[in-house]
Amino acid sequence: MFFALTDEQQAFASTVTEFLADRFDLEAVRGVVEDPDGDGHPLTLWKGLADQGALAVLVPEEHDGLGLGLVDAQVVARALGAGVAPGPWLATVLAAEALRIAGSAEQQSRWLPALAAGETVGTVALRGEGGAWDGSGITVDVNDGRLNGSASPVDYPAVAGLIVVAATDASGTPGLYLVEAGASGLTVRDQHTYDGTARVGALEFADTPAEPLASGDTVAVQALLARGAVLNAADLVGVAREALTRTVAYDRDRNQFGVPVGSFQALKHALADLHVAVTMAEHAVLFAAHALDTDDPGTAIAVAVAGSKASDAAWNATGAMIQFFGGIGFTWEHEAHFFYKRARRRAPLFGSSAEHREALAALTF
Amino acid sequence: MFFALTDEQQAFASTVTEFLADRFDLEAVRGVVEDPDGDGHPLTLWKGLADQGALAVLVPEEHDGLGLGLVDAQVVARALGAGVAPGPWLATVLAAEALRIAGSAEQQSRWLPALAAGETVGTVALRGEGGAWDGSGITVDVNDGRLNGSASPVDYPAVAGLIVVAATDASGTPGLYLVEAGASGLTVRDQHTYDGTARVGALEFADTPAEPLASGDTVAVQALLARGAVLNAADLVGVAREALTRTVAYDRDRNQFGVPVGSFQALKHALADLHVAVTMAEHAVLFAAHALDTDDPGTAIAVAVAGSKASDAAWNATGAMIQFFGGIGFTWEHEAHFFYKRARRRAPLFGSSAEHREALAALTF
Amino acid sequence: MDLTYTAEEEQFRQELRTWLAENIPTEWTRPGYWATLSDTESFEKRREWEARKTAAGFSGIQWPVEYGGRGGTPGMKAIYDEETVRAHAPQTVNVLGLTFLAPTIMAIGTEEQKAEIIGPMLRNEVIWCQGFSEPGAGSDLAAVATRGVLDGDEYVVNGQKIWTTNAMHGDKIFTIVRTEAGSEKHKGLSMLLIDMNQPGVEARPLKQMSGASEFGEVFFTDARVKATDCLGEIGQGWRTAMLLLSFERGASGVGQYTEFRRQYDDIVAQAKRFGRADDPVARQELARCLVELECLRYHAMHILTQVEQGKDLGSESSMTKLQWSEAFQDLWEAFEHVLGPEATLAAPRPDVDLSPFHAQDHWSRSVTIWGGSSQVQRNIVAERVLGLPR
Amino acid sequence: MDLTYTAEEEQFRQELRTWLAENIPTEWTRPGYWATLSDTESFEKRREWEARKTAAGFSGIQWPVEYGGRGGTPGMKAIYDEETVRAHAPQTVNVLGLTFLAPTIMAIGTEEQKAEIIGPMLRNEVIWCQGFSEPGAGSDLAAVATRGVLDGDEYVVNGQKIWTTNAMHGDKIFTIVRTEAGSEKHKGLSMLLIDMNQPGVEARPLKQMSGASEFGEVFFTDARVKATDCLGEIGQGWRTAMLLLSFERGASGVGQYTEFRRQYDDIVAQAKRFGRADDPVARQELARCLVELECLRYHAMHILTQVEQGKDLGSESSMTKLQWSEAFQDLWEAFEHVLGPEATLAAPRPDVDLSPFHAQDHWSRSVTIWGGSSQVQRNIVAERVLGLPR
Repeated sequence: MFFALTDEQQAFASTVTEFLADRFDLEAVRGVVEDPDGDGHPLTLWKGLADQGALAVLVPEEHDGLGLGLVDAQVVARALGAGVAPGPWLATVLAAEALRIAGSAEQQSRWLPALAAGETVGTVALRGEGGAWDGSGITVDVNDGRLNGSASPVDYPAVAGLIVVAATDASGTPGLYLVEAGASGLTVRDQHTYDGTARVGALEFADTPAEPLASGDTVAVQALLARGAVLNAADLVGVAREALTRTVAYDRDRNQFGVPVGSFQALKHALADLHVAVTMAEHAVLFAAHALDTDDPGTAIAVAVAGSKASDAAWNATGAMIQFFGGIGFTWEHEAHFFYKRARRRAPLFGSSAEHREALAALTF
Repeated sequence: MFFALTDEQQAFASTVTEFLADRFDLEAVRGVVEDPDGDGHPLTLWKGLADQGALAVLVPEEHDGLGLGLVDAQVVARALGAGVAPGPWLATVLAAEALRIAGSAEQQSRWLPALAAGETVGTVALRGEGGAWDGSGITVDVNDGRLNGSASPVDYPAVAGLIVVAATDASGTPGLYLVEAGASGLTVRDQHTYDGTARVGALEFADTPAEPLASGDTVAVQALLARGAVLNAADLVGVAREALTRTVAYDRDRNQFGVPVGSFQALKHALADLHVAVTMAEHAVLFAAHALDTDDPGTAIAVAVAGSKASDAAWNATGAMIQFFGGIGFTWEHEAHFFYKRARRRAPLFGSSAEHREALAALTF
Repeated sequence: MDLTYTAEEEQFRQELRTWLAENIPTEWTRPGYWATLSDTESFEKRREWEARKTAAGFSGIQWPVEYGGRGGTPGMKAIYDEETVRAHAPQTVNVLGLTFLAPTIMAIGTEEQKAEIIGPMLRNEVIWCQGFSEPGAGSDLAAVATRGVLDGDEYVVNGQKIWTTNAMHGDKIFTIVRTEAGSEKHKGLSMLLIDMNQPGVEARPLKQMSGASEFGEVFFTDARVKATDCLGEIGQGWRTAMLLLSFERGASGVGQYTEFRRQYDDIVAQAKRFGRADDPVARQELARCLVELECLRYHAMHILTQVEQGKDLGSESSMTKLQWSEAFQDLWEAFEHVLGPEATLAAPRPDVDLSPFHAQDHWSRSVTIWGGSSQVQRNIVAERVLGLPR
Repeated sequence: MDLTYTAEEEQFRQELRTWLAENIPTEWTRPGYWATLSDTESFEKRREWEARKTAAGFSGIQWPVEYGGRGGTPGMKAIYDEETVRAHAPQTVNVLGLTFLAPTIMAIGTEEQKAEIIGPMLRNEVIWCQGFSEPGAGSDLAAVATRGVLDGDEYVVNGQKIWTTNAMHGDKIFTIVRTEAGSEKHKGLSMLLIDMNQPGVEARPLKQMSGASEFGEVFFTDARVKATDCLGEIGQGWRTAMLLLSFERGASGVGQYTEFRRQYDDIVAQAKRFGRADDPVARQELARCLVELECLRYHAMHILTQVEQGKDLGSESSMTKLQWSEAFQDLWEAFEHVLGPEATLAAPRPDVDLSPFHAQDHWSRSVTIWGGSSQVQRNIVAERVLGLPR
């Protein structure tokens, strides 16, 4: 029984965390947040992540990747969440996962090395406006290799060279298709998220040419959604842990009424409950990542538990962060709102907490 | 603007409360709780309530009643809840309300004076097993003046001389019917509620003769359900307030770690939140009762708000009572479980908190 | 129970409603209208509006006529709150002065203060700020460090205030200052009425997480104020502050309910627009908010009854604050939960602008902090209402 | 990550599973079976079962062989916990002795104590109770008032203990007693091992809100105990108690999960039976419980890993307690919410008996109180794990 990160995985986590602290700290994040019309994709950060193998982590070794698993990938996602780092890391990793899972050898050779090296930014478009994250919410149709319809929200569409699109064919079966940036009939519209650490847009397809992924069938769509849910949950867990740690540190020192705020029992109990919740969410993400890596029969339950628990934990920890910083945490100059807004934007992605719970009921009733 | 009880209403409340304290205190309640095979209908209590007009409150003066409104009736219900008093008060009052709302002059003359005087115990059977409390959950059919089907749970069926039954006719329209105790084909089965302050059973009808209430149509069914919801909410509010008051009093005095338990901030904040919630529930019950009395256009919203808020407040206050009495509140010898079990039994009656919320969405969406 | 207003009060409602219908530009009723204006434009429009309203006799509803008020009843004030929200009238720019300072001056001000301060405030000729919180004194007001040193017949004031509403537009500020050197906690404080239009006073906007700046910071650097420009006695600032805060009567609950209920309806409309209104879980969450908003409305009627009967509300205002602030924040949590990913986008569709929703959403995080945090209010309810030991 | 057990551990699972299949009567697997027995019948059956299990080598899984244990790994203990729950084996009657007293004796007991106490406990020949809580010392153990006065080579003990599991069946009781007259708080306490079968000790059942009596009260009236029947040194009872409580390792989480997950399935089955399983709100509430139960399972694997690596769990057990007790209580809240009126009836239908559900339901209220209330656990997490100031 070894339910923990290996020494190598811990070292990987430290590397990414230290890189962010040294080269892309909260001041750098602020630069991206305060430039909402910029592309939100700082190249120093991107190149650094590529250098560390953070983009290659899941790519097979024969395509210049590290050939590691989701347990390793969630290490990166947590570090990026803790650092509220901007950029299309998750989008690119998921595009590569789509190719790894469902692409032909030729498709993989063409795209995976570039994605692993950070030379190409990828993204995924798996859902339409107001839709569910289970394949039923797709609003793109495919006919004769042409896509029509729309997808929203899509991470970083403006900088993506490759877009993996979920589309429904004439028989109603969802599948995965590749669209290249600049394809005809493809329109990208900025949707202006309030989370300044991301850039999000809607895609419109009008007879846009697309290449099917070799085995991009329903199973592949579900597999991609599950991986998105777990890595997004890992980001949220990183956000939650860092928000909690900063709040605890602040309240340990800040005095009101002649004593540290953190000595008030009501705060202590709220923070204790959050610590338990965040710890459980960390466990859940780790387990779900491992379940996907090992094709555990309980994977679907594990993914839903992780998705639900992580988004609730991040939601609550970042709300508490603002409340328990007491005033200062509500200012623009303070970093609390980076964490708060990131948590709220990401919480519903790849399935809200409630959607995951409904999935759990369906799986266990 | 006068959102409060009148002096007369306050005096009425005091009378009932003092009567319970003097003549039917918690030791008397314990006697009923510890005799689960008894009928749960102590006559000293019943006669005392009748003497005070507590059974006559809503009955028109021409039928020997007090001719008052639901604001007055909720005064009684709250006092009975606060005293965790057993007996078929609510059941009898609702049976009388059915007659007042929908009975013919003859039906009213025959039954209302006896119900108002406590000579006849009444009850209502408005829902079948697992059903909703909106008329759709009725599982009794009526054909040619004969009832078939079942109703559950029904308060105090074993001591009721008159049962008002909601049944659906061949056209699918719900209506109200009178069944007398001992009618042919009527079977009463004790369902053994864990709330020792009540007796509850299921009714089976097999070609049971029944007399329709003159205008016992769908509107009357809804009106009766609304009155049940508000008076049940009033009982719950009484339970909640008393549970909170007793908990506060105990924690003010009880020492642990050398200080009163009530000086710990985590407890203080939990009790403060409960105080706000119970106060709001009291407001909501008062408003809903008044809305029904005055036929306010917002009555449906008011009833649902009161039903939802009161059952949540009672649920939470009685759970907290056990936790914050710390051990002793978990014993049989202590009274906390009277409040706790009564709150949980009554919370879902006439619509659970969630059912009331769904009704609110339907009313405001 | 009698939830009606008097005939006189209803007559007032009709007059006010008619006047509002004739005087509120249609564009003001457009969601997010005020956010399209610059801060200065918004301020000037609101100041002008306030002057017109005062001229028409619809300001100071409950104030005595001698102070330029209407001499109305608490019921009229509730009607005023309700109707102005309903008509989309903007909130007054002089809110803190009118709500807190004016009644305190009427109660304990000198005759000069009454004559000089109240009229211009009512007509919005002088905008008043409140200078209570400091970076090191948020929930704990007694930790005030801004100090005033007597120099002849003036105090020289140095220090910093924060969370000052309308700081950039203020003309004067009522300020808690430590005027007794070396004094501690509640002692040695004074409530000084300081002119902000002097070199020693600098106001800076405080940008919030929403990007807006409802609040500001005020810096005093050898600012000067006459020793007679003190409300209450010198050294009795804590007592003055407590009296002043007691005018937070919670009687504006009727107006708050009207505003929040409209926001609920707006959120429901968005839920419908994005196909989320049939989701049973979303319906539960929104209905849960409605329950609390309706309770706020009942509570407002209860408070109004207490006020009409001349009863002392005491610590009940802590309950009012908890109810409205938590309900309001929960409503915006529900907005996010119900709309899902679309909630986080300013332009989920080309034809939809959710920026005004985001502004409310982010603002909702502040209301459980300022004006006594929820934690402070729970302490008050537990200790002063329930009598639990300190 | 490697969530598998070793081949040796899996071999143990097979052996145990086979033995359990052959030795558990079918009737034991019927829901509510144990509630149909009288307290004495239940106790005798469980004592007999325990003796058989010990004889077959399935007791003291992790204990050294020299103490009659199996000398197994933490993984085997987890497997034991899981398989016994799965097979509907009853909980041991000697739970407090085996969990807490035995490892403490192995750690600091005298050779005589090791020889005399451990074997008979393992074979259930001697049933041990725990005497910690008192009416005036619940969460605050240091407030113990039971006193022991030295008389020759014996202590004469007077006082009262409460919340004693199996009080009516106990042979001996490990008890915190104030042996130093006039001492206060943590000082002057001793852990005395008192024979319950003597005139000076009276046990009374303590009826709970469920009607059952898992707990009892123990009264000492001039009870006598040899001064050498003290665990740890005289006067060092607090230290002994803290060591003893540290053996609450949380490693039984795997078994707890197995049990609670079965309860979840049972509740789901009832929800289906009463037509409530398609209700989206009910589904949300039950699934919310499942999330916490699954997290408990992951947490158990994390704890097991820590134990296998020989790491000090320290205050982590407070987190474990919070997670399992709150999740368990929430599960039974969900039972009530989901089943609605039917949840409150022992016989909603003639063919349905919900009494066993009510027993669990009401029992669930106690788990956040005993063994350190949730409030105490949150203090510990806040202060010792997060480092927040006292």
